[in-house]
Amino acid sequence: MTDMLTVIRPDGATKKGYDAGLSDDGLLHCYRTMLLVRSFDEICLKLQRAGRIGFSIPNRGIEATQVGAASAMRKTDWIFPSYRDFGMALYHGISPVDMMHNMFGNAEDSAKGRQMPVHFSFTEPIHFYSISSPIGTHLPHAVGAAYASKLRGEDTVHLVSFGDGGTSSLGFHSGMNFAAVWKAPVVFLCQNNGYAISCPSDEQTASDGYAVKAEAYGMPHATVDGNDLFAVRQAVSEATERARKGEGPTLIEAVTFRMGGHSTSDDPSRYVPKELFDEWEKKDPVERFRRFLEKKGLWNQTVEDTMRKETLAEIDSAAKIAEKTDKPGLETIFSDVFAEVPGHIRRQGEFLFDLVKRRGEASAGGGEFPL
Amino acid sequence: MTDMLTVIRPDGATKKGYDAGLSDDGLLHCYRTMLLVRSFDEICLKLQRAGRIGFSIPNRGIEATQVGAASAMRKTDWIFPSYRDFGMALYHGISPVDMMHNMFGNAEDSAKGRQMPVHFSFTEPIHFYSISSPIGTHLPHAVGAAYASKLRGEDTVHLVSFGDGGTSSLGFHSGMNFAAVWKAPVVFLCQNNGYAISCPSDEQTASDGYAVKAEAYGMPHATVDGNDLFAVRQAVSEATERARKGEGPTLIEAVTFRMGGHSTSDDPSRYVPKELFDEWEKKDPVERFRRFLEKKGLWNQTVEDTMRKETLAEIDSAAKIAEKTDKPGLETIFSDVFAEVPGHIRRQGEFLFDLVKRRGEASAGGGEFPL
Amino acid sequence: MANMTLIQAVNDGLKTAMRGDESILCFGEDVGPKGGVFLATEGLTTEFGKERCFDTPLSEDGIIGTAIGMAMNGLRPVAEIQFQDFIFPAFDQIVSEAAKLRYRSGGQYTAPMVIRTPYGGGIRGGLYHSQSGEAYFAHTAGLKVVIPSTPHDAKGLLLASIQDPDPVLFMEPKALYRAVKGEVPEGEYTVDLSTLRTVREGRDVTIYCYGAMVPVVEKAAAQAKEQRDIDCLVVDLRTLMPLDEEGVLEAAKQTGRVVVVHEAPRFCGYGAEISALIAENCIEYMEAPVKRVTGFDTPFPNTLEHHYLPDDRRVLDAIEAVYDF
Amino acid sequence: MANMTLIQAVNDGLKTAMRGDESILCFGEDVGPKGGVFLATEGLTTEFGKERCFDTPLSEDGIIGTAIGMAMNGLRPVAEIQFQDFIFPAFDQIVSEAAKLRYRSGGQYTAPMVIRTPYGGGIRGGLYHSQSGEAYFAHTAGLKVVIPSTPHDAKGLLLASIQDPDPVLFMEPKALYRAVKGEVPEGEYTVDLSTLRTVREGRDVTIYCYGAMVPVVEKAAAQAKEQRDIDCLVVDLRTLMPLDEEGVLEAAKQTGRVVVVHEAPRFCGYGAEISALIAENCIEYMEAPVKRVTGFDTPFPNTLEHHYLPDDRRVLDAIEAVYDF
Ligand SMILES: Cc1ncc(C[n+]2csc(CCOP(=O)(O)OP(=O)(O)O)c2C)c(N)n1
Ligand SMILES: Cc1ncc(C[n+]2csc(CCOP(=O)(O)OP(=O)(O)O)c2C)c(N)n1
Ligand SMILES: [Mg+2]
Ligand SMILES: [Mg+2]
Repeated sequence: MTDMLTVIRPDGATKKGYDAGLSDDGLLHCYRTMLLVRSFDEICLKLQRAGRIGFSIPNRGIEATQVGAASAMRKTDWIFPSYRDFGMALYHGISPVDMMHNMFGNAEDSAKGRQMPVHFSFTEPIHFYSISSPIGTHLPHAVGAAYASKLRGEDTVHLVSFGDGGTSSLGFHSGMNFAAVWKAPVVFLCQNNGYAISCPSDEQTASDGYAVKAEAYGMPHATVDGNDLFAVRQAVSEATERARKGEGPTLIEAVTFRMGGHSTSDDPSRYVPKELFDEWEKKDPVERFRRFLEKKGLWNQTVEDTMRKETLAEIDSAAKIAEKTDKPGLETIFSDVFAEVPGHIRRQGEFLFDLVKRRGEASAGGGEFPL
Repeated sequence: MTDMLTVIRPDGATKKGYDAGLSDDGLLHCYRTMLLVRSFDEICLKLQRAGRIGFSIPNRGIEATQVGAASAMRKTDWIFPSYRDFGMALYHGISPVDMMHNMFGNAEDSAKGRQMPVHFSFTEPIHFYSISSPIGTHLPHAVGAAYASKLRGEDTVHLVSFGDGGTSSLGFHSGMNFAAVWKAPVVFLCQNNGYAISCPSDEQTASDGYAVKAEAYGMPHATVDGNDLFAVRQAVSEATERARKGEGPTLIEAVTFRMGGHSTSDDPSRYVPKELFDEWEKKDPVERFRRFLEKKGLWNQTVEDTMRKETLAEIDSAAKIAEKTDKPGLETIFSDVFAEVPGHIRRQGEFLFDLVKRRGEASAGGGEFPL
Repeated sequence: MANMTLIQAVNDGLKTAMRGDESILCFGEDVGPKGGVFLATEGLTTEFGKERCFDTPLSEDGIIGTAIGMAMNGLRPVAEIQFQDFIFPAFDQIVSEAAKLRYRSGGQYTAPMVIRTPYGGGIRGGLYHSQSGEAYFAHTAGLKVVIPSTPHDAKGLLLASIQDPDPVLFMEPKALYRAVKGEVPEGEYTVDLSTLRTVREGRDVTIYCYGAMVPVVEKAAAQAKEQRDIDCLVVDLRTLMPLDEEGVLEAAKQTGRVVVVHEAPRFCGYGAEISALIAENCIEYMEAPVKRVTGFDTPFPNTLEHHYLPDDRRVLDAIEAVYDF
Repeated sequence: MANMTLIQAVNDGLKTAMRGDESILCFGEDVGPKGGVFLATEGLTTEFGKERCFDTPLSEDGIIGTAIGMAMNGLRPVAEIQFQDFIFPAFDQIVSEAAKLRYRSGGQYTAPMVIRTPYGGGIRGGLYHSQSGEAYFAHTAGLKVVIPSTPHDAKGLLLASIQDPDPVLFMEPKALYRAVKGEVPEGEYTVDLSTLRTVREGRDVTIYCYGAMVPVVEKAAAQAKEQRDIDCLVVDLRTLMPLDEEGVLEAAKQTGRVVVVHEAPRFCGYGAEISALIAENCIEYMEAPVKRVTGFDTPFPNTLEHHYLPDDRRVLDAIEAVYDF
C-alpha cells in the first residue's frame, strides 16, 4: 500500500506544534458534526425499521473523511456529494430538518419528494449539489462547473466526492481526464471504504489503491488516512489551495471503512468477513478525534454527554417535524420537467387532478399548477 | 517523455547479435507488407479522388507499428483492430481482393456492403474482428473474448489496437480495468500517432504519454518507438508471452506519427504544423527497416523495384476485381439483423422487392430472402 | 411443478440453464456472494464456482462490453444490470455493438447473450430505481426484448432467451418479484419468444399489456365484467421485439375497441407502436379511439408514485371510455 | 438577408449567439482549429478565442457531462457531438442527468444547454454515420428535441434553443447541410420552439415530416398534385418535443387522411407517436389508415442506402394509398 498521510495518532496525539488551522470552536464543531451524523444514522435506522421511511444510508466509520473534507471548503465553494455525505452537509449548516424532509419525501423536501431518501439537493448555505443515483455522473458536472468558475476568474473550488466503486464509472474517466486537461479547480475525493455494496476493492481494480489512478491523467494525488480528520482536512486544504492558484485538480484517496451495510436494505454479513469489522472497529474515527480533543483539554465526559443528548434531540425533533409535514402536492409530479409546463404534460396533470377529485382523494395536495 | 524502447537505429543498425526471431523470408515478408500498405494507400487515394470509392484511411507513417505488432501474433490469436490496421490484416494473409471488396462495399464484401470502407471483418486466416466506427467499444470485446479463451484453458492471446484518442473513450477505461482484474490474456496496443483527427495529444490528456495510463489499472506497460518494427514486435512478443503464461494484460504505447490527413476527407494543413511533418518525415519507418535489410544484405534496388511493382500491381488488380463485382443484393438490407428474419422485417423486405420490381430497377440483385 | 415467486423462477431458470450448459455464465454487480440485490443469483457462485458467477467492477459499459466479447467467442453470458435505470452507461455497447454486430460483420461475428435487468415502479424507488425503458430497446434493430409477467413465463422465457442466437434484453418486473406466485415446471422447458399470451378471453374490448401491468389489467378486466358486464380480451405481449404483429392485429379486430397499458411515459412509448400498428393495418375495424393508459411524461416521482403508475381504476376508466364511445 | 446553405446558417447562428452573450461557448471534438468535420464551427476559435470554442478529448460522456456542469454554473454551453451515431456514450449523461436535473433538484439546479449534432443518411455513411435517433430522445421527459429543415429555421431555431431554459437536442439534417439554400436574416431572430411550419396547404392528405425528409415530401406532394390532382397539406414538425399536439391534430382533421414520414426505423419510431395521437384523439375523422413511410427496421446499410431511405416515390405511393382507400 502506498504511503498514507496520518496526523492524529491512534492515541489522539499529533506531532508537536501541529496546527490544523481551526479554533477551539471549530474543533468542537467538527466533533459535534460527527456526532450529528451518528445521531442521523441511529434515528434513520429506527425510522426505517419501523417502516416510516423507506431507506437510509449508514455512515458509521467514515465520519472523519466527510467532516475533514468539508472543513477545508469555503461556503462559496461547491460540493458535489455522493449519497453518503451527510457529514459534509451538516458541517456547513444545512439543517437536519431540511435533510429529514428529504428522508420523508414530503412537501418541504427541496427535491419535492421526487427522489429516494438521501438524495439531497441544496444551494444554501453552500452549494450542495443535487445527488443522483447513477454512480459517477456528477464528476464531469463538477469539472464543468469548475470550468465556469475559472472562466469568470472566480476562486471557487469544486469538491466532488465518490466511492471506491465510483472509480470504475464512466464519469470518473471523463471527469478526471477533462479536469486535468483543463486544469480545472476541482478536488476529487475518493472515499475508499473497502466495498462497493458487496464488491471488495480487489475485485474493483487491480491497482494498488485508488489514488494512483490519477497517474493516468497526469494529475497529482495523495492517499490519506480517512479515519483521521486532520489528515483529510490537510490533503483537501492543500488541493484547494493549488486549485485556487490555478494549478488544477488533485485526486485524494481517503482510506476508511464502511462499518455496516451499504444501506438499510443490505446485510453485510453475507460478504464482509467479521475480522474486518473487528479490525476497523479499533480505528473508529470519532473516538480518535475525541482522544485528540481530550488531550487538548476540549473534551470531558460532560461535554460528551451534553453533545450526544443535544445532537440526538436535534435529529429526533427534525424527524418529528418532517414526519408531520404534508406529502407533496399532486402538481409536483408535473412541474419542473421543463421550466414551463408544456401542453401535453399539463393535460396529463389535469387528467390526474380530475381523477383524484372524482375518487374523493383529498390527501394529495391541491392539484393545481403553480403559475 | 518516458523511456522508449528502440531496436533499429536510424541508420538501420541494431545492437550486435540482436535476433528478432524472424527468418530472412520473414523479414522480407514484413517489408513487403509495409509496401503493400503503401500501395493500398496510394490506390485508394486515387480511387477516392476519382469518386470510385467514398472514403479511405491513409496509413503512411505507422506501417511499422502495424506490421511489427502483427508479426508477434499467431494465426490462432485474435486481432481486434482499429480502422487503421490494414498492415495487420495484410501481414496475416488477408487478401487485398477481400479488403477491396469492402472498400467498394460490394456483394463479395464480407460485411455485405453494409459498412463504410475500411470497416473490415474477417475470421480467416486469422480472427480480424469486425471494425466498428464508435471509438473504443472493441476494447471490452477483446477482454471478454480473452476471458472465454482463458476459461477454456486455451493459450490464445487477444490483441486490441486503438489510437491515442481512443484512450479517452469509455471502452478504454472499462476494458483496461476488467482485463487487469481478470488477468485476461489481452495486449492493449495504443498507436499514439499524434492526433485524434485534429486534436493533438496535449489536448487529449495531461499525462506524459499514454502508456502510463496503465498505472491506473495496476497493469504493466511499455513505451516503444512505433516507427521501429522490431521495437514494436519485441514489446508485443513479451506481452503475448506474459499473457500466455496467465500473467495478464499489458498496455503498449507505440509512438509514431500520422503522415497525412485523418482520412481522405480531412485536410491536416488546417491544424498540423508543417514542421511536425518535416520532423517525422525523417523518421520514416519503412525507410528505417529498409536500411536494416540493406545492412543485412537482404535488400538492393532490384529487390525494391520488383517488390514495389508487384505490390502495386497486386493492389491494383484487387481494386479492379472489386470494382467489377456486383453491388450487394437487396435482401442484404434485411438479413443478419437477427439470425432469422422476423415477420415485420420480412414484410418490409417484400415491400421493397416489389417496389423495385415495379420500378423496373434490376440492378439491385435478386431481392429474395436466402432460406 | 413447484409453487414459486417470480424471482425464484428466475433463479431456478438460471440454475437450470447453467447445469445444462457449461458455457453459460452470470456476472454483474453484486451477483456473486451477495446473490444480487434481489437475490436472483443466490447460490450460483456456490454451485458453479466464481469463474461462472462473479461480481464485476462498477461499470455497466464493461459488463456489457465484455459479455459481447465472451458471446462472440463461444460463451453464453447472462449479464445482470442491477436496475434498468443503470443500463444507460452501457447504452452504446448495447445499441451500437450487441445489436449491430451480426449485421455489420455479415454474420461472421454474433453476440448471443442475455441482459437481465429489473425494471419498473412500485417499490418507492424514485427517479432512478423505477424506470421502464423498453421503448428505447424495442426501437433498436437487432435486439430482442422480453418481459415476463408470471413465474412460469419468467423461467420459460429466460431459458428460451438464453438459447436464442441473438442478444436478448430480459426485463424483469421487480414489482412482481415477490408479489406473484405460480406453478413452475422443474428442469428445462421453454416458452417460445414472439408469442402472445391470452390472459383472458373477451369480445368487447382488447387490452394489451406486459410485465407488472398484467395483474393490474386483470383486476380492471374483472371489475369491468362484474360492474358493467364488459368482456375484455387481455393480451400479455411478453416479447416486445420481435412482436407477433399478426397476433396483435387479430386481437384488435376481434373487439374493435382497444386499450394499451404500460408504466413507461406515453410519448413515443411502446404503446404508440401498438396504436400505430392498428391505425395502419386495421383502422377500419375500430369502433372507438385507441386509448393509452401509461405513466406520465415526466421523470418517475417517489412519494407520489402510486399516482404516477397506472392502476386498475385508470384502466377501468379507459375500458369504459372505449366501450361507451 | 443573405442567401446561405443550412450549414452556413448554423455557423451564422453560433456566431450571432456568441457575439450577443459572453456566457455562450462551443466545444466538442474537432470544433476548434479544424472548425468541425462539417465546418459548422468554422472561424469561432479565431473570433472568440480558445476559451470559448475548443476541442475536447474523445469522450462524449465528458463533453455532455461537463456541459451540464457549466450550464448549472452560469454558462450556456453549445456542445457538438460529431455524429449523432456517437451520442450513445453520452446517453447516460443526457437521459439520466441533463433531462432530469431540474426535476430531481426541485428546480434548484438546471441545465440550459444545447447539444448540436448532425443526423441522418444520404452521405454513404453506413451503420454509424447515418442514424436518426430522435425517438430515443423524444421519449425522454425533460429534453427538448428540435430539427430544422431550412437555413432560415436552422438559425432561428438554434438561437431559440440557446435561449431556452431547458436542455435542447438540436439535430441537424446533414444531408441538407449543403443541399438547400435560402434567405437568412442577419443578426438575432428566433423561431419559436414548439411551433409547426406549414410547408404546403392542401385539403386531401396531411403529411407530417421533419429534417431531411421535408424536401422529399415536398417533391412527392408536387407530383401528387401534378399527376393526380391530390392536394397535400405538408407539415414540418420542427420541434419534436414538446410537440404542438393540437396543431398536429388540427392538420389531421383537415384532411382525414394521414401519412407520416421519417428516416428512422419504423418500430417505436417517432411516427408511431403521431399515429397514436391521431388514433387516440381523432380516429373518427380518419377516412383511411394512417400510413408510415420510414426507414426499415434494420441497421443502416451503406451501399444500398438509397433503397433504405424513403424517397419521393415511396411517399407518393403512400399518398395515393390513403387517398384511394
Ligand atoms: C451506474 C450505477 N450502477 C449501479 C448502481 C447501484 N449501486 C448503488 S451504490 C453502488 C456501490 C457504490 O460503491 P462506492 O462507489 O464504493 O460507494 P459507497 O457506497 O461505498 O460509498 C452500486 C453498485 C448505481 N447506483 N449506479
Ligand atoms: C465515439 C466516437 N466519437 C467520435 C468519433 C469520430 N472520430 C472518428 S476517428 C476519431 C479520432 C480517433 O483518433 P485516434 O483514436 O487517435 O485514432 P487515429 O485516427 O489517430 O488512428 C474521431 C473523433 C467516433 N468514431 N466515435
Ligand atoms: Mg465504497
Ligand atoms: Mg491518433
